[in-house]
Amino acid sequence: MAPHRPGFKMPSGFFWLWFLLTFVWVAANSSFAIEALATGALISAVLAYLYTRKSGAWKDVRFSPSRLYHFIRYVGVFIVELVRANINMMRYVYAPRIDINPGIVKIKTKLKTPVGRLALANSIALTPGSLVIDIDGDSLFIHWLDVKTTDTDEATRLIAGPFEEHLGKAFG
Amino acid sequence: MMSNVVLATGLVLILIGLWGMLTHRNILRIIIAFSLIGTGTHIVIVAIGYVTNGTAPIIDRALTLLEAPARAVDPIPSALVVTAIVIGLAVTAVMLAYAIRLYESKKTLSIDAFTESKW
Amino acid sequence: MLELFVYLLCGSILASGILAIRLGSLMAAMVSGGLASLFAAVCYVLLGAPDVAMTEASIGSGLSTLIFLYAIRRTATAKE
Amino acid sequence: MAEGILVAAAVLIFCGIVLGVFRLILGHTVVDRVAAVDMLTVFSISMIALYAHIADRFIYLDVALVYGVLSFLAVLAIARYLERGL
Amino acid sequence: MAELIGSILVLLGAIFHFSAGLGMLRMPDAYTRMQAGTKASTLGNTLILLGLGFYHPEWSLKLLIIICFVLMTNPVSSHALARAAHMIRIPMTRRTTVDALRATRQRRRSGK
Amino acid sequence: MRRAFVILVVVLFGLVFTSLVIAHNERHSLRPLAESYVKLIPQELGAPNVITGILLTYRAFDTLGEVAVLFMVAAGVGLVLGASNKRRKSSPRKVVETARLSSEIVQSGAQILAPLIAIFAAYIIMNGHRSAGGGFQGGAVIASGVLLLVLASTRYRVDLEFLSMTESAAGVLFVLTGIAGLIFAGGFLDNRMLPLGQFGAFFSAGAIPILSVLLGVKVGCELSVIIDRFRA
Repeated sequence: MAPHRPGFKMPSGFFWLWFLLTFVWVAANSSFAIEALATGALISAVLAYLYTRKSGAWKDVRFSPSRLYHFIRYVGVFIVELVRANINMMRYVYAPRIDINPGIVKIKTKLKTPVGRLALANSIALTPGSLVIDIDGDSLFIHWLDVKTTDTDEATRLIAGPFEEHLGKAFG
Repeated sequence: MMSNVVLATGLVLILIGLWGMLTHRNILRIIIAFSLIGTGTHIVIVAIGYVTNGTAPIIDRALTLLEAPARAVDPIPSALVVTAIVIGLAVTAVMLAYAIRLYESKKTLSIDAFTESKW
Repeated sequence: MLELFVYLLCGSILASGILAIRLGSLMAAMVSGGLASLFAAVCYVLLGAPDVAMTEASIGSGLSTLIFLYAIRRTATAKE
Repeated sequence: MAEGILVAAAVLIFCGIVLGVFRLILGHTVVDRVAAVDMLTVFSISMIALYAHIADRFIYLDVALVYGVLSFLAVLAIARYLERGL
Repeated sequence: MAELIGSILVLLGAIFHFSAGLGMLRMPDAYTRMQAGTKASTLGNTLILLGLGFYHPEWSLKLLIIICFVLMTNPVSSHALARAAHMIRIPMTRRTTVDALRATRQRRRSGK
Repeated sequence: MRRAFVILVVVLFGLVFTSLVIAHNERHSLRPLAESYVKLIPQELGAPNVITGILLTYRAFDTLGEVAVLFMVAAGVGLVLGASNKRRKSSPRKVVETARLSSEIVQSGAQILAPLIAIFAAYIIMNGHRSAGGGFQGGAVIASGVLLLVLASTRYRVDLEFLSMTESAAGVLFVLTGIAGLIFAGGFLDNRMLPLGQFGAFFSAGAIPILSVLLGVKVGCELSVIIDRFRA
């Protein structure tokens, strides 16, 4: 944590959350009228202050150009994987005989922050064919529709590999 | 035409809930049936307020002030049902609280066990 | 077209209502009852009452399920 | 042309809903039924959005938004109950 | 032109929805059903809302918010459901090859 | 015997309902009262959403009564369950202690989603007069946010004192707004004590947004209290 400085200090992650909440407000309102925007910014500031003071998940979200770049790369990779895995899933579903060999395998993750781990788990869960069943420290247990390998490192490379690199740089 | 079907659905749902309420002996199941009756009643009230080819009575770009009386559905049943749903949740909560208390006094959920207040 | 929507929804509401009465396990009955209220909410939108649909969606799906679950948990040792 | 494709899409969603209700009726375990409910809520979001387009009312999207935000809570509650965590 | 693209996207999303329902019906056990059902329907929902965004460009911000919320909430609930299913030992299909989670749990219990 | 009686009752109700369905004709135009509501509420009260207009002006006193019913239900559930909760607590709080912790994903997901649900509830409450929404819906969304936090962590404690304070303050302010309507405008809970503003703008329709906020806070607090009472 940053060294203690005298004076009033906003909790870290405050401005990022404030920005995000204001964006959600504006998008939900779908208008840029000044009084709506001002009210939204006020409410978001109060909420952002309350939530960043209490909970830890938002504390380590920081903003920098390289993080933004990696986040965009991650979104691109995610969309490609999502579509590919869904088409793969449709092949199973429409096949006359469902030919799968499911199983639960264990993989390791290097990510440390809650947001990064949540994003990794969500991306694994959203690509059909793999579903996070439990998370225990650094190991994720994954229900895999078509088990190709039971080796931990190999499975990590196959399942989490595409996302983990960019997520690690975007969320730490 | 459309609202007739929805009205019939709501009434049949009330009948289903009535049937479940009268046949089951488990208090929690009776409460589930009661909330089904509530849902059916809400559907009936909303269906009564429907006007042919109607749309929501909210004035905006798609429904101007002038054409609102011709195209909007009846707002009064909607306003009734909005409060009725919230109060329905409250009623369910009270019933469940009593169910929990009854269970703790006799360790059973069957209404056959609670005969003290019968006439 | 719209009428087809509504007929299908009515059939689904009735199916889940009957399931809520007939299913053996209390949990499954409760889930079916929640599904009936979900379809009812879609039906309200089609009938031009989005306010009602919003209330039903937020109360019927989340809060009502939760208090039923608490009641089931606190009466867990009862026999069916 | 475009409207015809939309009608075809709506019919496909109907068929999906019918299949989901079948799973609800057949479902061997509670988890199957809850998974079917989870899928059906997502279908309803799509249906409400589609109807908002057909009726050309912007405000109906608010209902879809409420569904998107709150529909997962019921599934989460049931899952927490099943794993004895409530 | 935009309308045609939008309607084709909507059709694609509807096809995904249909296959989600079919997968829900055909798959052998609860876990595979969950995978087929809830994930494919999420992509279908995304595609349908994107297609509607082509029809009404002024709606696109709100549609984007709905998409983001569904993408954020759906995997959380399906993960919790799968965890609960594994915990109360919902049976897996006979084809299942390996169950590392149960093996780890048993090893830990016997080790202690 | 029982079954025959049940079938008889259901069939009798079915006959009554069938006659209702047959007698019902779908309307092709609004009834006079509804038509005057649809015309009057946008013009005189300045609220685009007619339903919120009915709930918060013409039937606002009724709404106040319904919120009082909710308050009474929260108190009543606490009264009914209070004794058993005390008994449960005197035995060393078995249920809460043995409850399984939720997984890490659910916990961080709840932390990420809670502020988003809160801002969304604020959006629904503040837009009650011009879009579908309003106090009741927004209150339910607030309670759902509390519900998410409750689900994510078994140790999360709802601050009952804060909730009851907020709830009472909102109730008092609601009544005071009504009395202000009595003084500065035509009657109790009249929304025209504030300028109506431009039709359809964010701040418009007089006092309706204020009443909506107060109603939403009150309903949200009460539903949260009801949830917490059931938690043991």
